[in-house]
Amino acid sequence: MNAISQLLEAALFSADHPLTVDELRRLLPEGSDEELQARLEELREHYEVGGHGVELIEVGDGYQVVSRRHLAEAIAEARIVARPRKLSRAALETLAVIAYRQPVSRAQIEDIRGVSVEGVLRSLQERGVVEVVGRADGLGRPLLYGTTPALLELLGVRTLEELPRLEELSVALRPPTEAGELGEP
Amino acid sequence: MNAISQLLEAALFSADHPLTVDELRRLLPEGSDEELQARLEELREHYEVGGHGVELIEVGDGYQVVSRRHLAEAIAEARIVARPRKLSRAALETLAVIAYRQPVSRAQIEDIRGVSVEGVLRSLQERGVVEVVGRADGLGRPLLYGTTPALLELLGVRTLEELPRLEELSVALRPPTEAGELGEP
Amino acid sequence: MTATSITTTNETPFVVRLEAFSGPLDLLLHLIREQEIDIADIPIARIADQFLEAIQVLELNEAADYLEMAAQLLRIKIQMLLPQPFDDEAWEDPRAELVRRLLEYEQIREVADWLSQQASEHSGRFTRGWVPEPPQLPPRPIAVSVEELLVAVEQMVEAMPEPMLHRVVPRPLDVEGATQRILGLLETREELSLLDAIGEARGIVDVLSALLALLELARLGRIRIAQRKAFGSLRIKRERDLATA
Repeated sequence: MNAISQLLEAALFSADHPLTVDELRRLLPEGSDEELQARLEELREHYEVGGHGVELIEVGDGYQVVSRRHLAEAIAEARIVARPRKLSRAALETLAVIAYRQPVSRAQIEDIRGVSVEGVLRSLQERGVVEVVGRADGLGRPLLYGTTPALLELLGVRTLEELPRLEELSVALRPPTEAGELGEP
Repeated sequence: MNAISQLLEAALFSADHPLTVDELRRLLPEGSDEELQARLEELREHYEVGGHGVELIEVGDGYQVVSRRHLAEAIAEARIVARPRKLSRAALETLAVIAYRQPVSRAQIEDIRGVSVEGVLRSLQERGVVEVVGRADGLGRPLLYGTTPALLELLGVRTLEELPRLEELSVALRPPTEAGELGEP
Repeated sequence: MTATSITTTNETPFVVRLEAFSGPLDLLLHLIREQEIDIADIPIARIADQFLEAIQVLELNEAADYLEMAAQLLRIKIQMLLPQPFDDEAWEDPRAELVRRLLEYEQIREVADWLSQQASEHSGRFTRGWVPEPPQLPPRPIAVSVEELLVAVEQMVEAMPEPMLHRVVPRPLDVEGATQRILGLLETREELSLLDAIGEARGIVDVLSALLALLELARLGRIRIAQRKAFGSLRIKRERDLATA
């Protein structure tokens, strides 16, 4: 491993979040972006070919070293790391509405889900995957909610565009009115 | 790397503390202690020989994979270890009082918030969003606090006047209480 | 909540466990899909009855959302019974809005399944568990937005207490307390700044107590106070650490 890959690896092992290209660039002020990309690729391959227990992945707009999925069970069983708590059905549905409709008010979410979402919205905010992104015009100026980069990290995706496109959903029947359709995430 | 070293690497990577021999043993219930030691040695050597940016070290009575010390400085300088942190509820409320009431003394903030704000105030100062802007007349000449230009930058506004006026907030509909009323920014 | 047995027209009744549903739309969709009903032509009278049957076991506090849906179903049922105008073109199906909501909700349900699957797969990739404390750096940057500030204002005003008188209570120096606190901090941390040593309370009494405690501890050889460069900040370390470092 050359000195730059070494530094990149050390940094990825010292950070509690995916490192963005901006952050990584600060590590090698003299290196070009091409060099950075090449070194990251080298590190990724090294983990791959060497049969390491960790891998380099892209999450959100950053790079992150994570342990390999097939080892999770043994590690969790040895009580070394606990798997994160699963989101409830209500939380997942609320997240889905926000992801496809953001920015969206609480009343709009409740309209689509048919239930009150006050509690679940708060817990999604506490978990950091949803945040207030603004206020609507109009009566009462209700708060508008959107998803955060932490959601990308929760899902292990690079952008919300990796969420299923509505054409791909098995609910093939189209709502009778245009207004009912969900926007793209 | 063989399957056991792989598992050890993943566990050492994801654990939030050095792993003791007892904990590592739980990972390979069928392996002997000799095997465990041999695999740890293999992992240590792998990092060493492969010129990795990380190393396997013994800390207290445990094992840990950490970035190599000589790289730590470059990583610290690149300021990538910690990500921006959200303010706590207490900090936000204190900041809000200061933004709308400045210049304001600690006692005044505490009157409004109903709790001691000493620690919160200090951390807001450390983060550079609040500063001492003067001293009040009167008993003890208490310090007066105000917001800094750095806060405006964080909020993405040019002047405090760009903050929404309190009448625009739904709270403005409430009857003001004597001491509790917030002033305009 | 317990299970309800739902009566269907011609087949065997089936059992519905309400806690398995995330809301009235979920329950409704379940009734429709379970009986393989064409969503474009919902037999509203039958579905409304089954819906009411299913929610009989609901407790009052969780019933509101379900009752609202029940009322809507009954309203549609009545509208369906009204004579249709001769001009068929102009007739608007009273079920249209419900169908639209159901389909929209069904999409959401499918996305929720996908999210659940994806999150579950990714949860097997553990991220780095231990990261070093950033050494001697300015405090972390913070992220704050106008919206957050506004929400804070509102929450605060809601919880605003009655005005209180500010009291000043003179306190004696507490060197012993400060000593214990500083030693306690050094149990868990390698190094302290002067501010750390003084602690949260910053009254003149607290500062004096902390300073006297530091001087006494240094004199006893239990800590070392160092300054890396002129006018730099003071660093406080345990003497034992220095010996082994």
